[in-house]
Amino acid sequence: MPDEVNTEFKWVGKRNPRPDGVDKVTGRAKYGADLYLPGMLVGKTLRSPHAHARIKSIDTSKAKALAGVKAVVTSADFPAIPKPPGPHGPMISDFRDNSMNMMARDKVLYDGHPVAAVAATSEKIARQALKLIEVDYEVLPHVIDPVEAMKPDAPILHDDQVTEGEDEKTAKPSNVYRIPRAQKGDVEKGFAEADLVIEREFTTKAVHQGYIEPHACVAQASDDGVELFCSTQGQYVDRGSCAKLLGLDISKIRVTSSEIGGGFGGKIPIYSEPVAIRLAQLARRPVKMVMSRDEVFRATGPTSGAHVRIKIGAKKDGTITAAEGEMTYQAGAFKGASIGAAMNCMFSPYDLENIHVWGYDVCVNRPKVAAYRAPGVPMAAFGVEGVINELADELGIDRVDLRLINAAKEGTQNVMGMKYGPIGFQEMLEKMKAHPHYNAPLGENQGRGLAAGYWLHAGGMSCASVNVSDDGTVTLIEGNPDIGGSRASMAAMVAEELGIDYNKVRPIISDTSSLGFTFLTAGSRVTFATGMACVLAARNAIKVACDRAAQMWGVSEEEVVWEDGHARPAGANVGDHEPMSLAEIAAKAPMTGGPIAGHAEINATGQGPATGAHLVDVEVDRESGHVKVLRYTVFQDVGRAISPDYVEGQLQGGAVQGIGWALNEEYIYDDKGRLENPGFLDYRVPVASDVPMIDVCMIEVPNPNHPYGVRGVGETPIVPPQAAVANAVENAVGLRFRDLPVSPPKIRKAIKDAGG
Amino acid sequence: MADIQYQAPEDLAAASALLAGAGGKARILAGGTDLLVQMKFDVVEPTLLIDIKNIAETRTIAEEDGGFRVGAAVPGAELGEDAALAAAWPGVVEAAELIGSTQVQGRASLGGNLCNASPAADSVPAMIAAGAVARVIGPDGQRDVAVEDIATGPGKTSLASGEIVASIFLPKRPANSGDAYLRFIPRTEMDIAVVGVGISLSLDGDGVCTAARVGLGAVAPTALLVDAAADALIGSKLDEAAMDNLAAAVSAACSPIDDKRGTVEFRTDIAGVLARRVASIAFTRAGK
Amino acid sequence: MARVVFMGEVRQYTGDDDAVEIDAPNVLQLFKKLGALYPRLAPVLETGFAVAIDGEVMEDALLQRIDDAKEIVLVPKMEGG
Amino acid sequence: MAKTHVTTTINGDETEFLCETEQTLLDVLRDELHMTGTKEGCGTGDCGACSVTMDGRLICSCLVLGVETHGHKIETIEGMADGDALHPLQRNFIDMAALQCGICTPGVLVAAKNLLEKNPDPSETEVRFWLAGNLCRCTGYDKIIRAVMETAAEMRGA
Repeated sequence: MPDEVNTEFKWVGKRNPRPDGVDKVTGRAKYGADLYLPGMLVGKTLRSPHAHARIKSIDTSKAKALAGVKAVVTSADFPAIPKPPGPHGPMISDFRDNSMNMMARDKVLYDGHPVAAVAATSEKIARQALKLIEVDYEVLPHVIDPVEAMKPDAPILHDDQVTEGEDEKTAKPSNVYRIPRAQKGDVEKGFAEADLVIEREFTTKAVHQGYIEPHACVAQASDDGVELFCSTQGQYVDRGSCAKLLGLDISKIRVTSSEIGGGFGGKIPIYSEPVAIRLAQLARRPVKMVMSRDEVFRATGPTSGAHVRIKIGAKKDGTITAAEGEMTYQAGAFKGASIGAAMNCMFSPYDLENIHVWGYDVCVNRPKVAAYRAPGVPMAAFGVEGVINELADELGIDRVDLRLINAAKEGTQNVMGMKYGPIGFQEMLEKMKAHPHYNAPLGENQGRGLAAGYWLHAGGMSCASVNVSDDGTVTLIEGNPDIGGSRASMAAMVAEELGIDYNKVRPIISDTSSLGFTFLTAGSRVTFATGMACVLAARNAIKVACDRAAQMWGVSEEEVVWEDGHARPAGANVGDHEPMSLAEIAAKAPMTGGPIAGHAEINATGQGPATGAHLVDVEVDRESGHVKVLRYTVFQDVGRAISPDYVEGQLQGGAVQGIGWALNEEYIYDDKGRLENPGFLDYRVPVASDVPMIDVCMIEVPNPNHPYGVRGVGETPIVPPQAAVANAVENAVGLRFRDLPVSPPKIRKAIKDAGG
Repeated sequence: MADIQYQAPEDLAAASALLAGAGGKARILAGGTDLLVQMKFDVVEPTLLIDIKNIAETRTIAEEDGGFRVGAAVPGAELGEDAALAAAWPGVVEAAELIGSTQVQGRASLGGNLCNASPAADSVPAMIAAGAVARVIGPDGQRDVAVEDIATGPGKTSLASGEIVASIFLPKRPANSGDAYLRFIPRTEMDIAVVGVGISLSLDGDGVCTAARVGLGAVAPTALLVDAAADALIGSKLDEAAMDNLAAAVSAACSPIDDKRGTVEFRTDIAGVLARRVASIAFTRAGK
Repeated sequence: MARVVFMGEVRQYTGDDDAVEIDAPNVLQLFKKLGALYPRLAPVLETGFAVAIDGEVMEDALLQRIDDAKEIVLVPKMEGG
Repeated sequence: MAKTHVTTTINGDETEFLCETEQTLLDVLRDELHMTGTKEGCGTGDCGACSVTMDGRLICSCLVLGVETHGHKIETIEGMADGDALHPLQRNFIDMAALQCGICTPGVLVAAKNLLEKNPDPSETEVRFWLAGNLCRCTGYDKIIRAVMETAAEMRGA
């Protein structure tokens, strides 16, 4: 664990207790399902039991007639959204898709697809009402696997979808929505220069974010407006989606984000929220909708299962001359697999001349994928890092050395055209090599694996307000749901700027009507982008405070500086006036012109690379294929850790999610396209006894584009584990594994097939 | 949806009468860890729940004839806390303690695990190996049934209308005996057994196996008693040849299905692997 | 005058052109000129692409001055989790 | 019909409620008593977010019916602190950052407290297996385990 030697700052970089800690350890914190309102109804969703079927008719009359049922909705109760004109380009924001995913129109496209919903006076009546809704389905052939879905005779999910770029009038409908591509240099030339070329195929299964809190919301509606309380990674984005899907003015909707019980990308999309609002509008009573766990698994976004082909060429000295990657990703029922991010990140830890990456965004009869922590990247990196490990072995070069030879550095330009500023990747690899873990002895049937990973944080819009009360304490208002301790980071930066005690800053998460638009708690952006807004808001408050001091002293604004929490005379007037603290200035505020406050509305930009590398030891039971993770060390360039506790937590949590992905997690469908494991019993996330302590080694190479040097940290740590764990298993048993999860039956079979 | 009635009688006769009177629409509620989940998903839709936990016989562990009578609703956590029981039948206790989490241990019982009739129930192969006998109370009185004869298929039992498993009898353990249970799961906890093997054996003064019982779970529609596997051990000192025979007999007894938890090939293979390991632990325990 | 480089998928919209010289004071004007040159690119520019101005990625920054920029790369936007 | 009248003791207070047979203790705590500190993550006993104790025994409140609790003593997260004085586990969870999103935290704390009452000096392995039924998706468990071990040491010393 890093020490507390940071003397540059008083609060930044320190282990400050989180401002929402007491509420969260006493059960007082209110999560999505924790709001109860007078007269509140229970909303429930009827879902498709079929993977693919035409809805011939829906009869809700019996459900509507049931005593206690106050509203029933189907897609007919929502505005039909016209197909947006294409092309869509890299960012798909298709509200027609979102609307049809929220409530199926003509067809159901996956097991769990909503077809109707009810609001009733009790859970029991709501459940009974669902059973009374009669849906006449014409079951259609379905397709689960993206490679199958690309074949000419595959069942087509969307008759009006052609592959982007093709002529909509003449092209045949296709499950392939897009084939994004990125290139740099000349890979043919690069492969020709290589002494060794390794080309391998890898597969991964769909996995779920697995947040412990199911989606939950409470809606109230009247002609005056709509109130929505929900668990979300972005109340403002939710508000916009609800307005679009319901045909309402954005300003008529107020969304209050509850405390959020995990998201990892999966609480970016809306699901039940507009449905709850519509039910509340019809019933004229508040409606709560809480998903059950099986609904979460069946109908909310997992990330894509993938087929990935990786080809890398290198010279004998280890220099990589060319790299190529082809990805086939499940999009689920509607377009939008995260291939762009995969292309952006998969080769980006390395300084490569020649890169060619492309992918297929393929619709299949599964739930529409949602972002999951570094969306799209782990599957591709599993292949890239796997091939690099194999290259190292074939070339007889140490696995870290091979990465060092090719490591990205300041000035490296990646395949997307981004040129890196300061980057800690080389330093990190050196640290890994020097770490005691790297050369620790291994026992029988034990193996060590490693892999690297890359992500870059998002920027985007953020707002913040700093309001100074007349006792000098501060309310900080910002707009990002606190998913992992971000209040602590925001408060630390503001306390640092203002020069006041951390405990005198109370951070509050705003509802959508109390502060300007703030983008998602996602993309590793919060501490970077919203942190920047908080810092600027604090600086604007300081300006006001300095101006007041200047006026009280009768000097010009330029003659006052802010130091250590005080306005101090500067220049010729030094010594004429006693410095004034924030509290002293605030106390005079009512008589000197009004409240002291500062605010900021920004669009943060200045992305920086966030690289990581993981080292893991496992022991394999050769007779059963069981894998035990023995030791794990995460290395990451974190820019600057504002809250080291929570940065470590991100790295540890990401690593363990990756371990689950590598070893046991997978979506399993039966031959009818029904999800077989929609629960934590058979969707096997790691439990406490599955993992060791996760050691963390943070490298701090500050991001020059942030006042405190912040880099996004949350997503990078889920990129390396899949390849690192598989590599450790390979190292333990002497066989290669390219199909995730590396579950016991696969390991056992491989060992047996190899004569063991 | 009809309302569900709840009754918590204080004696077995009353419970049996309620059950018999409900015409198949009643369910016995012991720990509830399976039943409540099945009700949640409408797998079962009872109109009456008969809670047997207010009945003294189902809630107590008592020594009887040198063995132990364990109430059908005694939670797993209490089994482990009974030092004498844990010393006598460590395999059975370990198996019971593998069911679910610590929290589930606070409720889940041997009786429930048996009557839920899941082929993958952890405690059942161990109880079969131990020669456990279920005491069944019904409208016509009581009868004792070998545990391997309770389940007849997934979710199905041989219990007649109105019959309740009241307790499980674990017989007096002969000298130089030991039992053990292991299961294979992908994680370290919280999974349903992919394969489970329970073995109980006795040794003579020279360390030769004189008696053995082998119970096998999750590889057939019910947990199995595998005589051929026991025969492989009897008369041996569990040497390599005996272990090979044991593994072969266990694998031969498997008739599993491919499902989300394991393949036929994997289950058959692992059953043999586990059998060796379990036999070895039981052997060591018997020698102590 | 900046050299606007089309790496990767942008070329799907530029008829395989890989670069063009454009003089524009800011990103908005740059996008307008690019859209006029490549009509298929026009509808996706603002929603789909950020720019790397001499290597530094700027997203949703239409007013960013680019008078002194030498190289501008169109970078597809991406989402995070 | 007739809901069943149940009398229990919750966090030391005699508490009466009416419930239908199929309502679990979790449903009763949340929907009837509005004690929302106990969380629902799965409703099937697989995640531990709804952990409470009944007569000192750790259970999932989603796997116990409200009607079964008649005459029993229930302890929930709301009863863990003594007024404003946090339990040492609660304090250490904050100080050692053993929570991120916090949804699993009440269940983990209830389970950990129950462990330390039974075993004041658990090994890391014992803590991990005891808490195996409490899923946490954020932390990777590291800081949770450390906070429980630290609290155990502190309470033994006290």
